[in-house]
Amino acid sequence: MRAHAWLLCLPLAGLLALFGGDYHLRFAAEILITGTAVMSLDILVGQGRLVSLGHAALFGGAAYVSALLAIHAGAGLMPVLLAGIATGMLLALVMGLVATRSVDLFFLILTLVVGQMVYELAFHWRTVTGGADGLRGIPALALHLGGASWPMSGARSLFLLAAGLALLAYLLARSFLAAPIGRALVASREQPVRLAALGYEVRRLRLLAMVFAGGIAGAAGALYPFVNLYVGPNLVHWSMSATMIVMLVLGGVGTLHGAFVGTGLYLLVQTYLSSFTDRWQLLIGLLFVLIVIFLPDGIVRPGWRRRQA
Amino acid sequence: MNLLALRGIRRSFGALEVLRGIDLDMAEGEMLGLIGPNGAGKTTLFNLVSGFLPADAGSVAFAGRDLQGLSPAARARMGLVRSFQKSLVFPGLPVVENLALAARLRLGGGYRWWRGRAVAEEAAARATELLDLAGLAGKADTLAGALPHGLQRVLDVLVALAQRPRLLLLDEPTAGLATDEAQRLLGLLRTVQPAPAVLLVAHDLDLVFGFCQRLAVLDLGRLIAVGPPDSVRADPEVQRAYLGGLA
Amino acid sequence: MGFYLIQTLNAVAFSVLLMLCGLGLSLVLSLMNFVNLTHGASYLFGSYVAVVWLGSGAPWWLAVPAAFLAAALAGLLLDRFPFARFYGRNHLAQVLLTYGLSVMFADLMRLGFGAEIRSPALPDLLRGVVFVLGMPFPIYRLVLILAGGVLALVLWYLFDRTIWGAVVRASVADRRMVETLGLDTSRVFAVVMAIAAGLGGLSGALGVGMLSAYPGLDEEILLHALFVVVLGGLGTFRGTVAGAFILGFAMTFARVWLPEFAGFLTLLAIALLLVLRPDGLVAPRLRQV
Amino acid sequence: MRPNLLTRRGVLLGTAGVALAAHCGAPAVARSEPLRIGLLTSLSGPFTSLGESMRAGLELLIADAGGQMGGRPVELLVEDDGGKPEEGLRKVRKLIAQDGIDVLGGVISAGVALAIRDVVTEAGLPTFISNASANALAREAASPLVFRPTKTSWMLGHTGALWTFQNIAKDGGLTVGADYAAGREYIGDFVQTFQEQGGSVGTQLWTPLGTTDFSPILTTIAAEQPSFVYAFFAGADAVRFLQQMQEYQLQDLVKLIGPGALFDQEDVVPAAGSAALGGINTFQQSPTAPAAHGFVEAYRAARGRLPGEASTAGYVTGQVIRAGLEAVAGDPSDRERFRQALLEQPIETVIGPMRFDPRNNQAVLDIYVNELVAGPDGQPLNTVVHTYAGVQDPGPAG
Amino acid sequence: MSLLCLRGVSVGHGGAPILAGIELEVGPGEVVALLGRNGVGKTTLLHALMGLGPVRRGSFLVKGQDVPTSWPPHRIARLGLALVPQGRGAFAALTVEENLRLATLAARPSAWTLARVYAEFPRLAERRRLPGAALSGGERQMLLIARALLTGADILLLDEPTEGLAPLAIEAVVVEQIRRLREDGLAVLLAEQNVAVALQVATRAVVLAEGGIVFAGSPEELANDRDLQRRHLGV
Repeated sequence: MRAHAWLLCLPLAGLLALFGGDYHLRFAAEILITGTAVMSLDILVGQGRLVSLGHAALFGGAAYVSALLAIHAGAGLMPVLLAGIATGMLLALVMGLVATRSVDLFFLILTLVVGQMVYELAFHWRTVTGGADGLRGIPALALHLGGASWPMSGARSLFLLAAGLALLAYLLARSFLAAPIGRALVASREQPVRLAALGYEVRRLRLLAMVFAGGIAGAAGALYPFVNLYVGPNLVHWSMSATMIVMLVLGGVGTLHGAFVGTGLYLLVQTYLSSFTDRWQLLIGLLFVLIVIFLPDGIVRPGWRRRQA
Repeated sequence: MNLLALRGIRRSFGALEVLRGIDLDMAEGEMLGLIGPNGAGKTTLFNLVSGFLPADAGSVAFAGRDLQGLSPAARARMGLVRSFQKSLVFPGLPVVENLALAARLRLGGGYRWWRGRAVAEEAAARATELLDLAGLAGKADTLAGALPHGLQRVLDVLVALAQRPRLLLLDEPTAGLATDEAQRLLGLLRTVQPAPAVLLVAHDLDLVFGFCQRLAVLDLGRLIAVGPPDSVRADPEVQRAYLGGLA
Repeated sequence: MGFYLIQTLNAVAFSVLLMLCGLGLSLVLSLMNFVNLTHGASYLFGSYVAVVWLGSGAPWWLAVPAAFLAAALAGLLLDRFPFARFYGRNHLAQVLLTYGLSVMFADLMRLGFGAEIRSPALPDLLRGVVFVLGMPFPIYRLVLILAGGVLALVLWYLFDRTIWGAVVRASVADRRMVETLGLDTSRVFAVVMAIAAGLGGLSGALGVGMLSAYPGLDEEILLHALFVVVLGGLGTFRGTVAGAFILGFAMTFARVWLPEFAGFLTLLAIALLLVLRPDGLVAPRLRQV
Repeated sequence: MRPNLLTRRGVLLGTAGVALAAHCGAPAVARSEPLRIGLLTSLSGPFTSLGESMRAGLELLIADAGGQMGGRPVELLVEDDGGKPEEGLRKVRKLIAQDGIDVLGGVISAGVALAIRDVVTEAGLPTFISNASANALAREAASPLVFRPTKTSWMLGHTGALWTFQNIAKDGGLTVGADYAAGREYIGDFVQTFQEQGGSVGTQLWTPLGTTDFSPILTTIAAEQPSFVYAFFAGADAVRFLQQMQEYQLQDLVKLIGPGALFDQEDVVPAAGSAALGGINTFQQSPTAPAAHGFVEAYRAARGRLPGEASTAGYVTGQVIRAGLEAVAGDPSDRERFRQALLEQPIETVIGPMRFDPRNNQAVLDIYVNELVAGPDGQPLNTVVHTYAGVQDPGPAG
Repeated sequence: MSLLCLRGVSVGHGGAPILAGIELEVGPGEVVALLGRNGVGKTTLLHALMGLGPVRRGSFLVKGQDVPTSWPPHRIARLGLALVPQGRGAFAALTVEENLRLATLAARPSAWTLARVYAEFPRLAERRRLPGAALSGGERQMLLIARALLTGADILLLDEPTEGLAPLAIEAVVVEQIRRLREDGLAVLLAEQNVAVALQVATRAVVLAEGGIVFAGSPEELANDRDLQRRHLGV
């Protein structure tokens, strides 16, 4: 069933890449990039039950760094991607060092607090970040290899880049969760005390998971500025983190690929429904609440749970 | 040298003094029964030795090393392993995964992502071996939470054994088990090689007297007797505080 | 001298406001272990009720009880559906449910009360100032401080010292056991939820004179309330009060001394405190391992 | 619901207009094809009430214009940016690619305006920024296709300083502002002009955007007893600042002056009530400006209240678009011709005469000095006490 | 008339029932011991009767009154049924006195008052201000029994009262208290793992195995049937 869904996705993506218009390709790229970040959040929320309200700070922080590198150093795809990953991991490390001592609501608040500190920085360090107005005038993305250089700024190449990133990140995340560390993370969600008694440092485990998720979110963040050629403080605000959680739940917590479904659904509703009614937030809220009440697993059910049921 | 050495352990909760100066030694491979009425402080003592609670005073040494300040996880990695009073296996994971989780860390691959496969296979082999030993091979892929209560208790002990402990702290592993089941469970501890030292808390006195070489009796936060079963059984203070007319 | 005295009074008044915001949230969290993110919506609802009430010419001193009752009624309805089936669930499920609901309520209130900023027509009695060492301090804030103090005492007595408080605490610890004693726990939870939501509304009515009412205020209040409650330690009222005062003083004096970094410093203070005391200022009662 | 109805009515009226126009034998430039105007505004998020007002203002103009401009029926497509640049960008792309709009208007937030600047420029879409005041759009970020029929921050800060220097005090004043881009611009421009005039400004206070409690600042003001306070806050911050000023009884003690947003007639004054009385502001718009008379009455009839900046901006944007379209007979597809038409002659709007600076397409405007005095209903009313005619932003060179 | 009457009752957690076809009657002054290996469904049965979650089918009558499956626990409790739960059923954060007073809030009329409880359980009177968490196992069991009595119940469901107790405490609390309940004319359904203690206090014994009742009779009969004990009780 799930394999079929994936087989369907590939030709769909191919068709879009071949025939999609500029606008749709860019929209699809935005869904894939944001979806990748949401998927990295799923590693924390779905596997480790670590509900982070600071994930947007990792994603957006990387976007700022990447945009700054492109503006001031004319950096190409590879340096931008590496810098984004490093930023995401570094911020996740700091956030994790502060927050992994705690769980549940404390974790939620601490990630929120650290994320908001990033926001304050982005909002107030006007000379570097542009403050409330954000960063504009980002040069088009290019891939430099040796002496040659390929422009990557067109909607089609951005889409292909985003699709590649999403696929790679998805495979990495799956291998992470299937590896010993991923299994231990699941166990830490269920019985952290018992896991400590087995000799696992639960805090280290959570920190590693956060840094890993931060790396993926950072990679996604690095590409994000080139979709819109703009980065602003909204991207690092906690409400963006909350939106990412909404996207995640809409698609299904704990499934990884549900993150893309949820992100697509949310952005489509936000973009198209809002043209018809001012009440689109009410509808999104209602849909969200109904899912939480009646379909706690989200639209896409977790594969492993179904396999074992 | 003693495997475990407790000296002057004290602990209170608010005004309640739960442990009032405990001295206790255990030798390698020894099975020591810890008995005493409820509220005597047995679980608190376990929490102190395994690092889940800090002591107010006193020292815990394991294999000659002072454990002051070490986390529960660090103690477990040294081979000081405990079980819990309430069965706390990982209910959402299959039985074999429960065991592999414990074995992997011992094999140095607990946090592996890359090249974790070799470790995972070795851990799975170790897990299967233990399941065979306990006669649970058929249950390997059952979710641990779906096992009946008695088997969860067995799995609990197996998970502890998968860590290759030098000292095992077992907190009422036989509670709620029928006599024959309890005997099978404790028998398991004798069959694994190398056999760990065991500090066993249980209420079923026949079982404790039958299995342990030495007994320690805890009452109101003090050890009132430590010694071979027969001498403990005959101890007048133990009679008064605990055994009553049943002895 | 007078300057710092008034600034201290300012900090106290703001702390009391924060405490008021946090009380309802703290109540359901500490007593029912339920994370209710619709609390900000209750607050804003209470603010709107007070604005409408005061604009209608009805006796002004009834505005606060009216807001309490209106929000409590809303809380009662929410308890019936869908809260009741989430009381035993983990925090994640509760956070998601109530966050989704708060998004819906925000939009519903915008539909009902408009997107404009609304302010209450305060009675003249509350508009004056007293001069302390030559510096003005508003009577409204003195009333706020007084009301907050009285309210905290009443709640503490009700839930910590009476048998009804014990029923609630027992229901939280083991709901089914309380049922076997012949007590209807769903009614207990409904009453607590109604009181907590009512407190949100009451705080909104008391605070509206200072903060006005507009879409988005619910979220701001919710954040403040969460900070207060978490900083305090999810536990007793003492924790919430302590959290409110620490946050209130930190925010006020950060604005006095380093206004440009006030936001960052406040967050830093919260992070530091929570790192030093991971369970909050007043840790909850002993838990068994 | 209502906006959709109105929009549909606009289209219907437009059709009637077409029939009439065809009857009179007007030139036939794709007459049956409706002209699509996109409005990007905030219908969720922090600027919701401003966004609703802006939409109402533009809808009023379209209704006044009989649903047609330059002889073509008009179709209005409203999109919500939530006050967020990322959302605004996506919506603009949709309006361009999917809906095929001919012109774009609106934008409340400066962040959104700056963010969409490159996209609309690249797409060659004539764009009218109705409300966002960021100086950059008239300077380094100016675009040949982006018109701004409203003020820049500088125009208000500058005139505020002139008025204060000439009429209130030359020193001993104090500034206080919300610490973000707009606040920094207004206060910075005020201070610069004030100092150029020879005045000196005392303490400069900043407070985070979204401040709930202003008491620390108010106590500082009470302690310093300044000769005036120049303040910038908008929306809820402004209401709270004014109310808490009154609460601490500083309203009668200190002369308060600021850019118009602090005393916006629609957004702030109704909520602030008597706390707004006595304030001074410099603004490109005023309900008591002579040019606004008819509009104020029409708007009051439609929404039961006086117009503020956002609703006026919506209406003015419509007026400017209409003037441009009429000059090109309803066909803006020749961008350069459309631009020249707009630059050529001043446009009479409800905020007074407006011409565009050819360097940056920035409107050159009359700036009113408003004083808040009790109106006929006892509520504070922005009343023009002075007019600075033809204020022009320094532009790219400045 | 029997106080408690089960006719063809089955219980389980959804899916296939854990126990089926249970026929049981308990009259005043009777102590019926419910025996069986761990996991056979003793606790599930008691919880199902109390309405605490497990699904119950079949007819269940309390004093002739039929109890519909939809009834919440507090309604069942008000018929005069009280559960003395296994292990940690005392409210740890509440004081002993608060624990006891809770039971009086919805109590049926009976001879039990707080004063009488303190008179008959002096240990509890001594510890009335201590939190439930500070009690020893025996004291906690005492508290649970006293609490059940204070609700004015005349039918007690005891769930493994001896678990975790020292031999001395078993004798002093469990055996003695159950004897007294019998003398007072209450009906007791006693789920027990400790066969020796159960046979010592019961008037009748029921053995559960393989999803149903495999033995019902007098304690003496059971005591003499070594084979049954070995097969179904693991003794």
